Amino acid sequence: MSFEAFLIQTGVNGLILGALYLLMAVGFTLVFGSLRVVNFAHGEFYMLGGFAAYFTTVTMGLPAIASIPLAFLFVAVLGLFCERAVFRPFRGDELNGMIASIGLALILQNGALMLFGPMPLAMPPFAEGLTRFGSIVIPTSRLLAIVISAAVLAIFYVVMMHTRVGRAVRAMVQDAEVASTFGIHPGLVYPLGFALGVGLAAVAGAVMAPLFSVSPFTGHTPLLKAFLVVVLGGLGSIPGAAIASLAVGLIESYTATFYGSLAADGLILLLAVIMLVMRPNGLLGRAMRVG
Amino acid sequence: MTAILEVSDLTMRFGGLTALDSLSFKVNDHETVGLIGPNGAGKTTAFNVISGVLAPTSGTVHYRGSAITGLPTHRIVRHGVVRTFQSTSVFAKASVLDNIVCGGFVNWETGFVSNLFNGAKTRATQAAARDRAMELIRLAGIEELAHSAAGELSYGHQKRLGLLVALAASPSLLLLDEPAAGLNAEESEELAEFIRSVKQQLQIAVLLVEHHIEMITSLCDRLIVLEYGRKIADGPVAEVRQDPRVVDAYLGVDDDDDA
Amino acid sequence: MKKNLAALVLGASLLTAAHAQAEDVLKLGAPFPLSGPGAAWGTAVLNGVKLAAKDVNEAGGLKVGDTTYKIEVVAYDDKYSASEEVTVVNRLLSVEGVKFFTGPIPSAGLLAVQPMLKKADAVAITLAFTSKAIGPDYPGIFRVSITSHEMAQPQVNWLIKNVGVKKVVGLFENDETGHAMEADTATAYKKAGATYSSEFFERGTVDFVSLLTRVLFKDIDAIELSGMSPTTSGLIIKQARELGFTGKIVRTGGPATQEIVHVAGKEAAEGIVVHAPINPYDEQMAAFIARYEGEYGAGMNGFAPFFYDGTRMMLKAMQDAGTVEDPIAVRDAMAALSEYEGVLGKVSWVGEETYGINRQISVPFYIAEIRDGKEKVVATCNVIVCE
Amino acid sequence: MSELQQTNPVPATAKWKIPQEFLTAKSATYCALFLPLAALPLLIDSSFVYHIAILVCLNAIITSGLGVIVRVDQLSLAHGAFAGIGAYASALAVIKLGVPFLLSLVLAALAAGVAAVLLGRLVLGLKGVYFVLATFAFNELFRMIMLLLPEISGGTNGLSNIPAAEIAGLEISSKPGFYIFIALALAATLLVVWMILRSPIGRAFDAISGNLPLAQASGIPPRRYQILAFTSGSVIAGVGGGIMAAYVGFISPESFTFWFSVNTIIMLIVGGRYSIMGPVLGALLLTPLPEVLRSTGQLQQIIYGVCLIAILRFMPGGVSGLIDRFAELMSGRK
Repeated sequence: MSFEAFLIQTGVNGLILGALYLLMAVGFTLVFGSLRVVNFAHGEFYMLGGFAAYFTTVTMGLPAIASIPLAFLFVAVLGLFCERAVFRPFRGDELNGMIASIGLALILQNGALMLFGPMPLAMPPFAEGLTRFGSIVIPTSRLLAIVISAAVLAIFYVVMMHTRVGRAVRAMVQDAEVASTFGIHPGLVYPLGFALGVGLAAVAGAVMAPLFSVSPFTGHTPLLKAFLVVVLGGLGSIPGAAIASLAVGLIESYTATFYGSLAADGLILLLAVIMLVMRPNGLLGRAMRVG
Repeated sequence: MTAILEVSDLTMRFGGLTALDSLSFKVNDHETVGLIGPNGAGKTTAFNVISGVLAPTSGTVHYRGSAITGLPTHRIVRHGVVRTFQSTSVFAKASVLDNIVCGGFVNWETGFVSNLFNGAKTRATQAAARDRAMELIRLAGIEELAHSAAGELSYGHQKRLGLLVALAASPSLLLLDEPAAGLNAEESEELAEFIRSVKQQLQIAVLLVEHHIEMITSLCDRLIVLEYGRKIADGPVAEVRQDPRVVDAYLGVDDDDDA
Repeated sequence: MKKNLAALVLGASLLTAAHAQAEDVLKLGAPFPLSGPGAAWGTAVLNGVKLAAKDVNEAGGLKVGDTTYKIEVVAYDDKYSASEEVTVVNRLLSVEGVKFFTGPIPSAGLLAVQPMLKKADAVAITLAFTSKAIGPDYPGIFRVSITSHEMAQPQVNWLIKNVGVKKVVGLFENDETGHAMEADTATAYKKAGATYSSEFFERGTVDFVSLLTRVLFKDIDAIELSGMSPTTSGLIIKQARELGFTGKIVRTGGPATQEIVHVAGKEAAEGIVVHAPINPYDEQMAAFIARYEGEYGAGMNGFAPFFYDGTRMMLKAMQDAGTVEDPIAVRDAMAALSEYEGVLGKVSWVGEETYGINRQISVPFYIAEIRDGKEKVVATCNVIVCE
Repeated sequence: MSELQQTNPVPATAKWKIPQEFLTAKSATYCALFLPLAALPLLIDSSFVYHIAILVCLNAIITSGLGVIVRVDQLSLAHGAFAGIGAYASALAVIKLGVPFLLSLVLAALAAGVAAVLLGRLVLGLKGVYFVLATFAFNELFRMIMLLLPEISGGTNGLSNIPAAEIAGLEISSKPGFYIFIALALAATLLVVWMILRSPIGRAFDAISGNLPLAQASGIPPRRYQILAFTSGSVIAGVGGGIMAAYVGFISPESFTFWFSVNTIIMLIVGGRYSIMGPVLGALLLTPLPEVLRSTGQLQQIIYGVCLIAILRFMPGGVSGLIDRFAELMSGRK
C-alpha cells in the first residue's frame, strides 16, 4: 500500500469515525438544547440501545435491520420515564439536573450489570467481508453502519424540520420563554425532546453493537466522545455537532494512526478545554443566557 | 463646584443598534444630577457603562481625574462610585445587619492571614463595620429589623436596605437606578426625603436614573436628557423643563405639573 | 437515631465474620477479574478452584492433623484493575482473615498487593506473566502457569520452521503483562531470524482500525496476538480480516480460543495458530473438561485446570505440613512437592536459575490450530523445543 | 449560577453564619453525635472497623474540600484529579526523594494548589454548566497525562509499595496508629474549613454565591475569591490524596477517575453541602455501604444513585440540613 493510499485510508477511517460520533453526539446536543441539561447518563442509553439490538437479533432472531427502530422505541420509552422521574423536578436548574443525571447513570449501568452480567456479548455483524475502492478498503459492516446512520439522521432532519413535534422542539431549543408564548406546552415538549435525544443515542448503540461488543461498560467512551464533539461544535447546536464530529473523527484517526490512541484522546481533550475557555459557545453554539 | 465624574464621547453599539452616540456630561461634587429620557433613550446603558457592568465601544469615563472606563465593577467601587439595583437586590438569607456589613466590604478587607486566624486587626475592622452598619440602620429608622433575614422584608424596606448596602461602601458618588420603581407616590416621597437627608449628612454626589417626575424635581439640581442615545439637554431643572426639544422628546406631553 | 444506625451497620458485618469461624471452615481467598475484559480468565480459574474445593469437600473434607475442614472459596471481583485489587485483597486479609490465596492473576494487580501478602506470610498461586511475580523476596507466591518467558522461544522457532512466518508485528496491551510478554516475544522472534516490531494499545480499546491500518501499511505476513485478553483478540482478528489482511495470525500467549471463535466468528478464526496449555484429547484432561463443562457449561478456558491442580497442591501441602495456621510451613511443604500427579500430568517446580527460587510450574504445553472453531493440537512442546 | 439558590427550596438554615449563640446549639448537637462515634473504633479494636473508620475519615477530608468549592456555587468534577495530583506528589516525594511523610503532604498540598490556581485562572470565568464541563475534561486529561508518562506515574501499573506513613520516625502504619493520625487530620481539616468560612473570606464566599451582582457592587472581586475557594478545596483534596497513597500503599491513574469525583459529590450532597459537618456525615453514611454490600457491588452503586437523586429532590440541605433544623428546635428558636 503506497504512502498516499495509506493517508487516504486513514482519512476514510476518520470520516467513518466522524459519522459514528455524529450519531452519538446529536442526541446529547438535542437533550441539552431542549432540556438545558448535560446528560451524564447519555452513554448508558447508548449501551441500552446495544443490548436492545442484541436481544432483538440474537435472542428474538429478528433481522438485524429491525433492531434499529426497536432499540429506538424501547429506549425512547425508557427516556420518557426517566425524564418524568429524574429530570422534571430540576427543570431550569442546570446544576442539580446534571448531578441527577450522574445518579441516573449509576443506576442504569449497574442495573444492566445485574441483569445482563459483565461478559461482553458478541453479535453477528450486519455484513461480512470488505468493499474495495481502488486500494482503499472499507469493512462492509462499517459501510452499512454509515449508510444506516445517514438514513437515521435524514429521518431525524425531516422530523425536526417538517413535523409539528419537530418544530416545537426546535423552538424550545432556540428560546424556551419565547416558545412558550406561542402556546408550545413545555410539559409536552421536554419529555419528547429528551426521549428523541436518548432514542438517538440508542440507535447509535444499536448500529455500533455488531461492530464492537455489547457490555454494561460500553457507555463511558461514547459519552466522552459525544461530550467532546458537542463542546467543540457548540452546546445545543446540531449543525455545529455535525462539523465537529467529522473534525474529531479525522483528528483522532490521523493522530491515533501516527502516535497511538492515547495521544489522540489526549489531544482532543486538550482541544475541548481550549475551546471551552476561548469560545464557550463552541463553533456554532448559542451563548448561554447568563443570569 | 469641581467636576468629579467626566463622561466624554461615550458610544455603545450592540451589533447594528447604537445605544449611546458620543454622549458627554459631567457631575460636580455634592451635586444631584438626574439622567432622564423616554424609554430606550440609553439611560440604563449609560448607567451600566459608568458602573462597570458594560465596557463601552468607544469614549472614556473619568472619576476624580483617573480613568475608570471598562474597569470591572468591584474596582470602580474602590474609586468611590457605588451603584444600586432597579429591582430589589439583597443577600436574601443574611440578616439586615450582615447585608450592610457586607456592603462595606471595601472598608474591611484586611490581610489574608489575619482574616484566616480572626486576628486582632480583623476583629477590630469587623466590629467597626458592624458599628457603621448600626449607624446606617438608625439613620434609616429600621432598628427593629436589624436581625431579621433580608429576604423576608417588605418591598419598600428591601429598597431602603439596598440603599444602605450601597452607602456602607462609603461612596463619594452614588448611582441610583430608578429608586422609585414600584413605589406608590407616598412611599417614593418618603424615599426621596431619606435620600435628601443622607446626601446632606454624608456630603455625597448622586447620579439618578428615574421616570417619576416628582422624584426628579424634588431631588435633582440639574437634569441631563437623552433621546436615542444622544444628549438633547443639560441644565438646571427649571430651565430644562421648558426646553422645547425636551417637550417634543416626551411626545408633546405638556407639563401638567399637578402631580 | 443516627448513631445506632451506624453501629448496626458495623455490627452486622462483624456478626457474619464471627459466624464462619465456629464450624471448622478453611477459607481460600479468590480475588479474580469477574467483570471487564479479563472476565473470561477470571471466571475460568474461579471455576477451577471451586471444582477442586468441591472434590475435596465431597471426599469428606480436608483432614489436617486431627481436624477436618470444609473448604470455602471466598471470591471477589477485582475488575481487572490494580487499585480494586488492593481494596479486595485488603478486605480478604483484614476481614475474612484469609491466609491462603488463589489469585490475583493480573500482573499489575499482583505487583500492587505483593507487599501486603508478604507481610501476612500468605501463600498464593497466580498466573501473572510478569517476571517480577515470583522471586526470593516473595517466597509465598507460586506461579501455576507457564509464561512467555518459558514458551515464547520454542513456539516461535516452530512457527518460523513449519508455518514460514517471516515479517511479524506483535500487538500488546499497554500494562505490566503486556510489557513483560513483549520483551520475551520480541527476543524470541529476533533470535529466530524474523523481522519483528511491536505495537501497544490501551486495555479496553474496542476500535482497532487506526492501529491495524498502520500495522498493515508495514506489509507484514503475520500478526502476533501473544497473551492479550480473550475478547480483545477476537475483536482484532475480526477487524483485521475486515481490513483485508489475509496473512497469518498467531497467538503464543494464554488460551482464548472459545472467545476468539465467539467474537470473530468461525470463518475469521479459521487457521489461527494458538498456544494450547492443555491437550484436550489426553484422556485424563478430557475427563476433567467433561466434568468442568457439566458443572459450569461449555467453553472451558485453558487456564482452569492449572488452578484446579494449583489448589489441590496447596491443600495437599497443608496436609503434609499438618497445619492451616502456619502459612510458612505450608509454603515449604508446597515447594517440596515434586512429580505431583495432577490433571496436567506430572507437575513439579522449577525457576531457580531464572527467578532465583523454585516457584515456577513446569508442565508440557502444546501448539494448536483452530479448525472449524475447534483447537487441533499440531505440536507438543517443552521448555526447549516443540515437535 | 447565583439564581441556583433562589430556585430550589432551601430550608431556613441560614447559610450565613449567624452570631455566636445560635452556633453553640448546633455545634453541641454535632459534638454529642460525633465524639462518641470517633472513639468507637478504638473501643471495638478490630482491624476491619479501623479500615472502615480510616476510609470514612479519608472520604470526609476529600469531600470537605469539595464543600469549600461548592460554597462559591462552583461544582468541580476534577476533585479526583486533584486528589490524584496530591497522591502522586506525596508518593513520588517519599519514594524518589526520601522526603518524610508530613513534608510529602505539604508537597502534595503545593502541587494541588499550583494546579488549581492554573486551572482556576483558566476556567473560572466560565458560567455554571461550562465550568463543570471544563473540570470534567480536566479530570480525563489528568488520567490521560498520567498514562502518557509511565516513567513518572508508573503508567497503568501505577506506583506500588509506597512506604508506610511515619511521623518523626515513628511508623504509624498499624491500624490504630493510622486511625488516630487520620482522625486528627480530619479534625484539623474541619478546623481550617471552619476558620475560612467564618472569617471575612467566608463572608465573601457566601456573598458571591448568594447574589453575585450585589457582591460585585459591594467591591468583592469575584474571580479572586472563586479561585481562592477552588484552590483551597483542591489543596484539601490533594492532602487527602497524599494520605490515601500512604494508607493504601498503591496508586494508579485508574484510582482517580471520573467516578472518584462522582462519589465525592454524592457524599457532599447526601451529607449536606451547606454545613461544615455535611461531608463528614456523607462519608459516614456512604463509606461503609460498599464494605457491607461487598458481594453485590452493583447494588451499592444503585443505592448511591437513588440516594443522590432523592436527596437532591426532597432534602437539598442533605442530612446535615435535618440536624441543623433539629438543633434549631432544640435551642427553642424557629
